[in-house]
Amino acid sequence: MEMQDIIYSFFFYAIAFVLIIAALGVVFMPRIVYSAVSMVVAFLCVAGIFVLLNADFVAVSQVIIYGVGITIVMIFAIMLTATREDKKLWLAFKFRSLVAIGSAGLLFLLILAAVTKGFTMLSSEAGLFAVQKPSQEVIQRLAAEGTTSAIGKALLTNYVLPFEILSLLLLAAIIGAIVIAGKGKDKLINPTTAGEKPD
Amino acid sequence: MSWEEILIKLFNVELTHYIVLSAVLFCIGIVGLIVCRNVIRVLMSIEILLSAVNINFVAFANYTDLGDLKGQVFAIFIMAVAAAEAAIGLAILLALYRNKPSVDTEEFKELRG
Amino acid sequence: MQYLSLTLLIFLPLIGALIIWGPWFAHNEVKIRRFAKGFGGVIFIYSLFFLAFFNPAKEGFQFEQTLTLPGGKPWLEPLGSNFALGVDGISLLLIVLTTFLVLLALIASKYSITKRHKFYYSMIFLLQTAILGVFAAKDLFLFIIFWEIELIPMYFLISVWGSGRKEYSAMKFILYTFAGSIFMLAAILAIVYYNYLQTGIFTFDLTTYTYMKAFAYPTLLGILAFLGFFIAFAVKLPVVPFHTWLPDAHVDAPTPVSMLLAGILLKMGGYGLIRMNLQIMPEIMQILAPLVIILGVINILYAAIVATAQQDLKKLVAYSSVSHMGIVLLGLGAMNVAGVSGAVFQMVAHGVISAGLFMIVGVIYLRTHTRQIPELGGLGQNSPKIMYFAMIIALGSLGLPLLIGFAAETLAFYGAFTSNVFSGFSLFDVYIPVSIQILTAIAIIGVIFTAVYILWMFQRVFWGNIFHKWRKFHDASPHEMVVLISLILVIVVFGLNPTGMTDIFGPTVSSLMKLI
Amino acid sequence: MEQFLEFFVENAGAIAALPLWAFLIIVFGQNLGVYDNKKITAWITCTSTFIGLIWSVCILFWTFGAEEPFSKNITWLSAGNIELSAGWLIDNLAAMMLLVVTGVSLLIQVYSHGYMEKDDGYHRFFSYLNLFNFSMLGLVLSSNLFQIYIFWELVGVSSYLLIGFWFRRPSAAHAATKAFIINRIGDFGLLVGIIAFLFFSINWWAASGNIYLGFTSLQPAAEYVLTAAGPVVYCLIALAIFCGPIAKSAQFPLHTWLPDAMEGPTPISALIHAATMVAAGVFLIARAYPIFEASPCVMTTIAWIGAITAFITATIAITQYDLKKTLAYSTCSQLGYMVMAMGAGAYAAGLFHLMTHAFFKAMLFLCSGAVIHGLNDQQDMRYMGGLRKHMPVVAYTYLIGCFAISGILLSGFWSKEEIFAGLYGNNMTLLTIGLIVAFITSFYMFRSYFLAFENEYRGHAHPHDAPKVMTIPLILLAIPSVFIGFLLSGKFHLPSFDKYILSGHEASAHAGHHESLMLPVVSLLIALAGLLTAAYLYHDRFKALRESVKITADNIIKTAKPFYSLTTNLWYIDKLYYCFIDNIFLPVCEFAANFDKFVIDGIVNFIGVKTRFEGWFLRQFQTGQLQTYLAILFSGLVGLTLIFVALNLFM
Repeated sequence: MEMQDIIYSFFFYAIAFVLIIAALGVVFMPRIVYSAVSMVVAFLCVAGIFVLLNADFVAVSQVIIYGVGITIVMIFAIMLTATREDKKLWLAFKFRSLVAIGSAGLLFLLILAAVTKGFTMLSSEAGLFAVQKPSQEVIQRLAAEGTTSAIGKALLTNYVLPFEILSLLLLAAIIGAIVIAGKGKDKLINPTTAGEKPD
Repeated sequence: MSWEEILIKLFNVELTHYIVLSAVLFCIGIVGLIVCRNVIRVLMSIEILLSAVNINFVAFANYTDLGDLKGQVFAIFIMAVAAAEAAIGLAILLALYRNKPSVDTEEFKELRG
Repeated sequence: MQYLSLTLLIFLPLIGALIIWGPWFAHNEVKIRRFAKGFGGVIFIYSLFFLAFFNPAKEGFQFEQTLTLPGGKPWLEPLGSNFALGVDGISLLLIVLTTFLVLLALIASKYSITKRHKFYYSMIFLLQTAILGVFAAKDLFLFIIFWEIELIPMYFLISVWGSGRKEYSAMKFILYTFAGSIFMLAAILAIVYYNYLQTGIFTFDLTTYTYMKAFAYPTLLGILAFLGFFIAFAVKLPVVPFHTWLPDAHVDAPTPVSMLLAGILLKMGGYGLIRMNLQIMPEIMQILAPLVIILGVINILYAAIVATAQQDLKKLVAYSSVSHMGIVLLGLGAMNVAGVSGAVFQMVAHGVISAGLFMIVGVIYLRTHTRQIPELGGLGQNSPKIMYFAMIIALGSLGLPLLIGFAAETLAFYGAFTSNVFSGFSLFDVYIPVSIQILTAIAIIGVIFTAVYILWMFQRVFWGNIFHKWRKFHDASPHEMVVLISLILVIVVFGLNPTGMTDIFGPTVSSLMKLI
Repeated sequence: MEQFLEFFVENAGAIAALPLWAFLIIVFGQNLGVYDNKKITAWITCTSTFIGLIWSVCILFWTFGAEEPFSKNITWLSAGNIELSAGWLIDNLAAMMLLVVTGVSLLIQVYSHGYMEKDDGYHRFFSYLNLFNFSMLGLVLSSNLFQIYIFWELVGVSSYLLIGFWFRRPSAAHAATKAFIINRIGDFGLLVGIIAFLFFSINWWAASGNIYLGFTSLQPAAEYVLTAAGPVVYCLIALAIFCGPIAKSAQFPLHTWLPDAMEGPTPISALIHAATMVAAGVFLIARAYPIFEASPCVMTTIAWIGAITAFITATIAITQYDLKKTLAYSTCSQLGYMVMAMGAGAYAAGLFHLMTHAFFKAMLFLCSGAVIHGLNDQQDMRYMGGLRKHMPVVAYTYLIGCFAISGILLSGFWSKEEIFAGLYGNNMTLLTIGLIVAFITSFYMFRSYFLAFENEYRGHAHPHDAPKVMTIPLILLAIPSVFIGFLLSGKFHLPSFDKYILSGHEASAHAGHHESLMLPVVSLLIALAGLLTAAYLYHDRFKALRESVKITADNIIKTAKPFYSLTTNLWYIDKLYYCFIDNIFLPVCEFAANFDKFVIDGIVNFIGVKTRFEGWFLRQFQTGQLQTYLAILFSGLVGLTLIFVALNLFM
């Protein structure tokens, strides 16, 4: 085991630990503002994970989109709804919560079992996931150029159609958001009784 | 398996670690989605979920085809969708809030059969 | 002659519906009604031309017309279904009845329809298209399509413009009919597939199964298919255990819709019985005729007895419809020329008479806002015209000679009496000698019951002392007069001269009976 | 001359058509507002009937010289193997009936003009009257059994309309409905009988080439049916046909509508419910005589039903105080005579009595109408008395009628004597009943005469005499009532009704004539005994005698209490019917309606409710809480994954 790997794993564990704590904080913090703060932390940790995974462009995008954009949206949401009775709206102590936690635990165990046993089996025998360390050459190339240009090329060549569709989606989302959140008619009209005089 | 081997496996960070991490995040997101009573927190949980997925994509991209970066491109797409989702989510939240001044998920039961 | 296109006749009402429905048409109630009446009149006159150029002596379908897609392909090629139309004596008569009654219903709509006129008149026209399509279809698949389309406008007509438990009734009507027609679909598919197995041709063409019928169906398949058809038409006709949608639908529908419902829609059941059960599988009908006849007798008597106890005027008339349709069933079960002629005649007669009775009920309801017989009384005092119209129609309903119902009933009863399909049956190995003659004699008791409930109703509604609250009950308005006089004219003319009617459908019935 | 008469016969349908035209003219003329003069209506009606009368007379003359009946037909309805015709058949019977119907009608129409003048339904009344005339004449002219059925129902409807003429009175409305429904029961039997008869003889008709069910060839057809159907079934068929006359001629047990029918205006009671329509039953028996004749058991039934009717209704008539009801029951009783005569084979005698009865009973009813008119609608005989002084013409014509119906020398004597002669040696039990009824008839008729016209006036209204337009028809009707029996009796070299009517019926001419003086004398004595009893009990002249002997009407009532209550309660027949309707028929209908509503519709609704319940059950999982859905979805996903993994591991 080389030193490089130990440092790498140290960083990984540190970030992952903070990430999980922050994610748990999002869900279980008693106040919504704390949740928001831990969400920002979580997003930044995710960006760190991306950096560890050689994805610098994605990491930067993560910081910009999640760490700033979505966070602002959330803050807006919190402020616009301005709930005073925040404490009351913490967790739902219901049967479904138990079910959810149980199921989530089960799922986690399942995935754990799968990745520790199944995937190695699969990868060795069927070669479904040819898991390998990236070659040194590629890493060096990436270290030299970064992923930005590669992603940019990919987006505008191979993935140009999804890219354009995505732009449409974003446009639709913007317009939709305005329409939905914009001031509607004050009184809703019941279509079944519209235009009828009461008998 | 001896302790050493386990330690070596733990410190030799591979795809498995990332998948486990994303699984943990995913489970937390799901739990948050179901357990939280505040709509905003539910929205946040969704973001956590999406992040978990993103980690998965990027990890696979890193360990299977770093040359091609498909996973990273996909992660970009997902981010864009997440941004759209967040915007729409906020809009719906506000529209809901206008009809019923509450962010309590227990209060929204209009679809009750 | 070449201008007489059945396709045009069928889709003319649809065109009318589109014209009225479209945003280009004025929202003015009066204009809509005037246009609808005019258009209905045009359709009626156009259908009369068919009657004029119809050659009763010719066997099989006339005015045949097959519509194809550009390139000469059938409209539903993969199914082997053609858009083929054609009429014979029976269906032509019912087509003219339809156009006539729709016209009268449009005229009668003036007072009973007070909202959403555009929608209403276009729905009536859509209904007309569907019914005309059913009567004119020469293709089984086309038949069932029109059969189902008819439900849609009827649902709206009852549920939007009705009264009382209108949604319930409309839903009951549509579900009941729909449940019935599923069996018909199964039966149609069964016989089509059997034909395919036998001849290798996959076709829905009606003539293949009727006039050019090449083989008899195996008994079990035949009986199942027969019952499939029968259940569908029994719901529509209606036959007694399946009749309960009818009083509800009639009571809650507005007057013109009740007229159409009783006048035409029930005839679709009778027409189906003739066209499908009798014409496609006479050999099975021969086996199951006792069932048909016994159900007919039950229909006549049971419905008459139930009608006697009704307090609601419209319900009484509705049950009288059930009772009268029993005569159709009896005549069809007889399976001879007289019986089937009687059944066809009765369909037309009942179409006119029940429309008249519902019109009368509507006229009374419009003025008093009640249909409960005990709350009425002495109405003849202020409105002799309504009373006399009601009397003629009521007497027609109870089968008075020289009115239209009499010839029909007599033919049906005579046909049943002289039928040889049924001379007793064995039950648990015991032979029960209940011949069709005895059953017919029992069925004729129905004429007494009919007189009882009709006259008793008439006495309670129109005779005796008028209640103080109906003192301002005013006599028939011109619109109502037009409707009632037209109906009475038909009742009297064909009552005096039934040959005029039998000449149209008689040869068709004879040629139909030759197949047996 | 021959050709001249031929014209009338060939166009005999015009007799029936004329009143129809009159009906249409009055209906449209009134409703379209063409005229409003009552006289025009009266003139139209009377002229059409008068032309009909002349026409009938011509037809009568034609029949004197005719060898064969005349018949003319068109096809009315044909389908399959039947072909039903309509047309007219002129023979002696038809000619006789035409004359009676048109003659009595004309006089009654003239009378009605006076009687109904004050009524605001005047035009309506005359239009109904014309409708009735059309139907009745159509019935008389009918050439076949089926056509007779058509007009049979039409006269029923006219009668219905006329009984319900004052429909604002609940009792009149009720009586009209009752009359129609009871007649419908008879019609039901008639229709079944006709259809069954046609069913068995259809091949014969087709082979013979005659019009189906034509009266002229009914006899061979009946024989054919007898052999084809066997005696028992044939008997049933004939009895079914006889149901028609039972209802129409008000025979036991369906006679109860006739007394109620007196709710109609009195001219109607005279025309329809005494002279013509109720006699249609007897006419039908005469027309379909070959059918009945072929089966002795049916003939016996007919005779006995007639006898029972005659007796029961005569006893009821004794205790009636309503003048019109007395006459109504006497009509039933006399119709019973006719039917009895028919059943006993005295065909001609029955028809002879029909004719004489038509005249004197119409007259009696018109007299009662004049009395009621004169007393401002008082019908109860207890409030009459001494009216002879106030309305002499009415009183004397009524007296003539009483003599006639009782069989004391006037027309009724001759026809009744013929009936007795026909019964004599044929069936002595029936003869005895006939004679007893003759006594009762004489008694109650004179009782009504003495109560109404003799003694002191007991009422409160001021009696006034009838106008001329009413008395002249009375006088004109009195003439045949007096003479026609004697003139057509065939005695003393006078023309014989029997020979005339039997000329086409060789087979039925067997009804032997008992040429002895004993029977007429006995019947005359019996009738006189009835007269004297009535006079003794009800005339004031015998008051002293009554009181000294202490046998008065009241005493007799006290002694014969059970019998008295039996007759005042109309032998409980009506009560039985109402009891049946109230306690059995209507509850059954109610039950059926409830059965329909709750059981049949209940099953339908149950299916709907069941489906709804299932939907409701599934709906409970739809809480509307999205997070619950998510929990279910997620746990389901995990569960499924577990299952698949487990399956993969263990399989």
